[in-house]
Amino acid sequence: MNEEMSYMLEKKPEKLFRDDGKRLSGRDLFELRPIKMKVGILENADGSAFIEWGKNKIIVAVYGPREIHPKHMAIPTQARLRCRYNMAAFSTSERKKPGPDRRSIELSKVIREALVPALLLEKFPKTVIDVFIEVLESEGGTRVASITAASLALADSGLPMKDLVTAVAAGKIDGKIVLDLDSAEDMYGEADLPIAIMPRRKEITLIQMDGKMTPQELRLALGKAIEACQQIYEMQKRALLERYKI
Amino acid sequence: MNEEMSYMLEKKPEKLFRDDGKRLSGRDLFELRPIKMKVGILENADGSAFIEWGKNKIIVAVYGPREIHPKHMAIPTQARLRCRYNMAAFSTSERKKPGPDRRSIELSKVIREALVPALLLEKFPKTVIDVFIEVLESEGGTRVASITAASLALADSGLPMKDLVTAVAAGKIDGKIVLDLDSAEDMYGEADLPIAIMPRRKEITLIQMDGKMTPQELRLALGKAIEACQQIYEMQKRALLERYKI
Amino acid sequence: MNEEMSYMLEKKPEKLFRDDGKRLSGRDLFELRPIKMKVGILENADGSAFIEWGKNKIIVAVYGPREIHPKHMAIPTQARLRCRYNMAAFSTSERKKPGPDRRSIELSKVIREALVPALLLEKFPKTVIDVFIEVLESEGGTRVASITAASLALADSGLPMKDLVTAVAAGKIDGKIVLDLDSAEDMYGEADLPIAIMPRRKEITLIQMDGKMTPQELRLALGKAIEACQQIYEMQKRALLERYKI
Amino acid sequence: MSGIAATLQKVYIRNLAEKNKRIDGRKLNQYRNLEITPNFISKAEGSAMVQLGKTKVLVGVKLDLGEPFKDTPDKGVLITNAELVPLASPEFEPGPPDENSVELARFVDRGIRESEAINLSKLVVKEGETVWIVFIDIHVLDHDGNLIDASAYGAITALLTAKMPKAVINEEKIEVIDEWAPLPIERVPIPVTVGKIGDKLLIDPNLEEENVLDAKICITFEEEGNICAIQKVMGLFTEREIEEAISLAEKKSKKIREEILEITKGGDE
Amino acid sequence: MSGIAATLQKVYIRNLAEKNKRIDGRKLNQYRNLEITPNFISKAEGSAMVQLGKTKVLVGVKLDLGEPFKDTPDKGVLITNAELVPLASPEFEPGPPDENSVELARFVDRGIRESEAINLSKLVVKEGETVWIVFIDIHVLDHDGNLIDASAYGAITALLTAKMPKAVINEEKIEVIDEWAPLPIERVPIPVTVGKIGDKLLIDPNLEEENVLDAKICITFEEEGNICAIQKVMGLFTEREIEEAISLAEKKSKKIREEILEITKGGDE
Amino acid sequence: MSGIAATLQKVYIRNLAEKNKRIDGRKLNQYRNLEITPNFISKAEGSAMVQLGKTKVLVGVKLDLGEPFKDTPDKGVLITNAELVPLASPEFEPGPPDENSVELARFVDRGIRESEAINLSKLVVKEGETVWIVFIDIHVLDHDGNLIDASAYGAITALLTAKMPKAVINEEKIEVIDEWAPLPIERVPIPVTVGKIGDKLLIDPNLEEENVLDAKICITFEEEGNICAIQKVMGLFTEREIEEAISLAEKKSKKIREEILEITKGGDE
Repeated sequence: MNEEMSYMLEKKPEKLFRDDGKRLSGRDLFELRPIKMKVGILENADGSAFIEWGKNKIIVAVYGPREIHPKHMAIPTQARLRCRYNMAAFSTSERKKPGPDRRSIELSKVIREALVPALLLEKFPKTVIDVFIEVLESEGGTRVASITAASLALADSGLPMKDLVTAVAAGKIDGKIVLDLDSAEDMYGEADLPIAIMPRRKEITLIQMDGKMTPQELRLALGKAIEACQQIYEMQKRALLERYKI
Repeated sequence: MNEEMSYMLEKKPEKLFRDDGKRLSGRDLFELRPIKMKVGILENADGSAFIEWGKNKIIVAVYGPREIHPKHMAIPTQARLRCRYNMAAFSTSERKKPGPDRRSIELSKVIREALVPALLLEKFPKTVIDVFIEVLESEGGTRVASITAASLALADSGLPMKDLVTAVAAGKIDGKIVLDLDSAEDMYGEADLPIAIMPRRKEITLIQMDGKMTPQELRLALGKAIEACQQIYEMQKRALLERYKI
Repeated sequence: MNEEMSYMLEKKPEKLFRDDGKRLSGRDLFELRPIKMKVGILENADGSAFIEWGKNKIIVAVYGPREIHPKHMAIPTQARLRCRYNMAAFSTSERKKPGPDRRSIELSKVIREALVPALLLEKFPKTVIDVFIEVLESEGGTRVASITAASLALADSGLPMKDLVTAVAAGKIDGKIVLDLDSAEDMYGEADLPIAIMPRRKEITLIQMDGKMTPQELRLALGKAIEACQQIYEMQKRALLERYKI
Repeated sequence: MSGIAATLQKVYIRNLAEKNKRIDGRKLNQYRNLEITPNFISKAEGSAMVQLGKTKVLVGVKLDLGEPFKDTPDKGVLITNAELVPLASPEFEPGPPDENSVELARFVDRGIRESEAINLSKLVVKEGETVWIVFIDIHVLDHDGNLIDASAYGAITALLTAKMPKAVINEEKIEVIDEWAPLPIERVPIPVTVGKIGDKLLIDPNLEEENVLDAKICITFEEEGNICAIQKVMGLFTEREIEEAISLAEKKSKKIREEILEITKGGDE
Repeated sequence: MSGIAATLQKVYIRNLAEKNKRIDGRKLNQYRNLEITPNFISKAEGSAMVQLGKTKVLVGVKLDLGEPFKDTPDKGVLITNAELVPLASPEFEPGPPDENSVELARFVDRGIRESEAINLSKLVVKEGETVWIVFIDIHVLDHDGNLIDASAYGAITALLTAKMPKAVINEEKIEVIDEWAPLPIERVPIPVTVGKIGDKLLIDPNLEEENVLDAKICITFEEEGNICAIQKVMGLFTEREIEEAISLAEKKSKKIREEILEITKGGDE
Repeated sequence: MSGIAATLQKVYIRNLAEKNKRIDGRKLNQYRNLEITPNFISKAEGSAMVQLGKTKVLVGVKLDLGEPFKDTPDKGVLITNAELVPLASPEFEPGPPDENSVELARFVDRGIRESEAINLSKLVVKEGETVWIVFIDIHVLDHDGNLIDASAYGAITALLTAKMPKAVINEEKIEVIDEWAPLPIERVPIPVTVGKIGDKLLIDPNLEEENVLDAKICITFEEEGNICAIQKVMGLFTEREIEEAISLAEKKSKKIREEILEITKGGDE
């Protein structure tokens, strides 16, 4: 319970904005942290990607479609998508005990649910597609960074996709809607709203919220997040091109 | 170890009988707590029953005969009967950590062994019949209440049975043989003797004892318990009729 | 971590040699503890052996070749050898919690790797051969005693073998190379070098080291250990003969 | 049900939805019959048996003294757990909580936590050392769809009707005395689950509907009109559909809050 | 053995029973050869190797200082554990204790606990804070039937021969000093297992017999003639059969208690 | 790869070895390209990303305050753990550490522990009560053979570049203050893995070679020339081969130690 909290024990800042109206990190309301993506960085995996998003460092591998064990897990009409979100022991301020906890079990599910709509699972009946996510360093927003990288790894693996999936968090801190919360903003802010879309048709494949927002604030936050996704989508496409450029 | 004890930390009473010779609950030596039974209370299960026995509240579901996984668990000549006795976290004075402990593993086995003789398992080779017991509230005597309810759920599921199984505990408190111990009597009494029978032929399918009894006391206690089972058997039959009455 | 250490909390002796140059146990540098072996001591197992080596008491059972579950564990071209090194709760100074720990997982693997070269696993494709090792009492050197007994149990089971496997530990205490360290020598000495060989061709199937040795010391220790193995090999052969003597 | 029968039913339910109809005769924005029985378990400090149509969930609240989290020494602790016991559905298996029960527990927990439904500051016995731990245990008994809403209604009802004993510090020792007060509950977060079939949204899907949904989302409101938790559980939504779902959920959450307050008020008398 | 061979053996054993005979030539009320070697393990405070026919069980008793249970601050703690290690039988699998080993451990534990064999009040070092914990660990080595009796005889022998060091409080610190005394064992509970084939009762079934038994019950007696534990392990009995089993067990338990007291007396000299 | 293709490759690699050649063109005593990036993870007190050919391993060092072991009250604690996460190879499966990851972690740990690389005596904050615990976590990212060497190089690099905050005792309370110093690293243990194919020894086998090795051994040297850890991982060796392997490993370990010291020196500036 409250596992996220225990990762960060720094003191609560008095406020989350500076006198010049910028956020403590110097960012504007809707400014993202620096993002770097690299596709195809692993030898063994069928597809892979690495993302640096602020201080978040996440690596994703895709294996499959491949045979599933035990066999009764196979779905006759489509591939099973499995997702495993895992944090390295050294990825957090306090060492994280290895192995799944309740938070990572939930995140594995919501990430899978965010990716499923982009895939044509019915093309590979009875098989499994595994998405392995390793969070090497975390600093707020690992789930959206994971989804963004995972969709690159899926594309890199050559699986047919309806679109990439692109994700970002909006949120509310000191009463204002902002984008892309870092750890402190996530912890001491009022609300966190991670979303993922398939940018081409702006379909929302992830939306979660915790905190407090009025429906009006939510509408604004959602709109801003969808806009930002377009920007991240461009980076994703560039990263894919980079991979196949000679 | 001593798991039962840790559920109840009230102080030991000076004696377990009142001055008028009645038990602390006001009951006579061989008087049972109030018992209510209801058959067929769940939608999904193939058979179900709910029992209130004193403050004990127990719900039982039966699923099967159905396919068994993994397949090598199948018995070629008969159905496998599986039993799972589980206590809800809120069923005890101190919150019980979810999941099986040594006590519930043993009880699952003895309850299964108490039910097996009533079933015609050889009629359903290679299948499994699952009996799931959820103790929602406990106050002494959950195993006998569970067996009594489980045999109703089995009957409700339509499985052919040689007879119902009916159970009650006898015991010894402050030197006297009594029936149907409550928590305090179980804890501070000298002996507990849960038994189950198939009432038609008075065959004993459960007998356990802890505490101290002479063989003579045991004979008396056993006889009284078998008598009481006839009374409970009538309630079981009424509960079954109730279920199918229009 | 450091699990071995926690088994023994006696105080560190000032030195590990007496004034007369003998070890604290009265042994000479290359003198082994008393060793007794008995083959075929279990009814159910296909092969079994019991070894007393100093105060170490170890019993080994072999089952197989037999069917493997789950079936996808089967190797098409050979038998799978499984090894389980397990310490009884009462085998150590402080009670050992039952179940595998990291040390026993590693030992199970190194013991298996020490035995594999002696077996003709390709003769029994798709099956499993199980070697179960129960350490009933431990006092330094359980892995070499286990290997020595396990190869007897394998032979007793009638499996074709290239040779027996014979094991002993060399080590370094107070600067001197010795053989067959007991607990105190293992704990307070400078190095421990367990080895196993197939004596006929002097092939080394186990070599591990922890501590500090120069390459020259290692050469001496290894040579002495190989010599000692010849002596133990003779005991093994006698124990096997004893088994089949009328 | 599987194979052709399942496919036929899927088609049937989808066709009904197109005509704004549902398999059990409800309107798209209609909840199933909701019955809540508080104080079902006398050994629990709070409890509620919830029947939502044929879905049955029992929730218990237990209190225990324990240590606060290091980073919140001035607050009590809330722990929410859900057991999808195999009694409740042929699909549930014994074993440690799987992703569905973890998601269920965590989403119910978030609604209560983020709305600050429990004033955790009032659960401190000795700052930094001893606080009350509130355990919410969700025990699903019969699964006919929409477990999240049923569980959340059970949880808030159990909290609203729970009794807390007094803990006093007596010569450095903590004693629990036999004086009981309600838990400090300050808000009543109410989730409403919205399903999507084709381009239709419907609330409170039953199990047959859940099996054919294109998407599902849960939205939790508190009384001031704030959203305090959202979880898209499966599928995809357009921005417009999200807004529509929010507005559907907002209306319904008010009615259900009223029902629960009515029930729990009654329970106090 | 399986299939037809098993069926034939079953018929054979049942036919023998009808004629009051057994597959290994014993009478119905005859125990197998029982050999008990105390002090088998020098690292354990107490231990016993038990051979009952071809069944072999090793039991060790270890002592450790620890906290008492909250509800019994004035008593030491008894913990009994059984390992059915896969070395002992092709039927046993590695892993955490299954229902058979749990039942075995708990039944042996109950006999010792309910007879008050160990005077737990004498195991207190500092009331409410530090007591001796007695661990009884049952390690089954070869399974040829009747593990419960063999284990219980090993446990009580190990207890009777165990040595306990002295623990003293020295300036608020607890020190264990090198003075040894026997454990405070005040009673010798002895279980006897009775099997039923058709309408015949027999004691100490071996594994071949266990595989064809119609029912099995274990009854533990203490010296004063009290029964202190019963466990019907499988099958069903009539009331008359229970009484017959009790009287069979009572007689045999006395003889075995004598044997064990003889052995452990010898061990002290 | 399996079946005939695997067999053909096996033959091919073995034939090459006979001619002192290797599948990737290396000489028998030649290491693959080694790149080490220290301080890869800013949240860890120390870290190193290691690329050994195509093998990638990330190692992090974290520090925490805790209790010393009872038998070493005057020493800090070292805990080494390895995760063979399924991202790194189609052969790895999720779940608790298996024998390969346990062997990996324990062998890396032994090299560091036995060489006394960390002066654990300098990690004591309050003797017998509070010491620094050094966690070395090995996270394998891409498995192309020789995980032990890559992991060990990552571990020692992470230790050499790790920063330790100061812990002071202030009125009986322990405070961690924002003054950082290097960990007290006093030796640089370097393992070298030697494989055997037929009668040829080669170092740093890649995955294709590992799959056809007849035997494999890892030998760890410290700078004074002492061997501080050996592990035969599989197969068998003659006495002469062991000696040859030691001499191969000794030479190579010196060169690698120089490389690592060069890298970590650079990192400090």
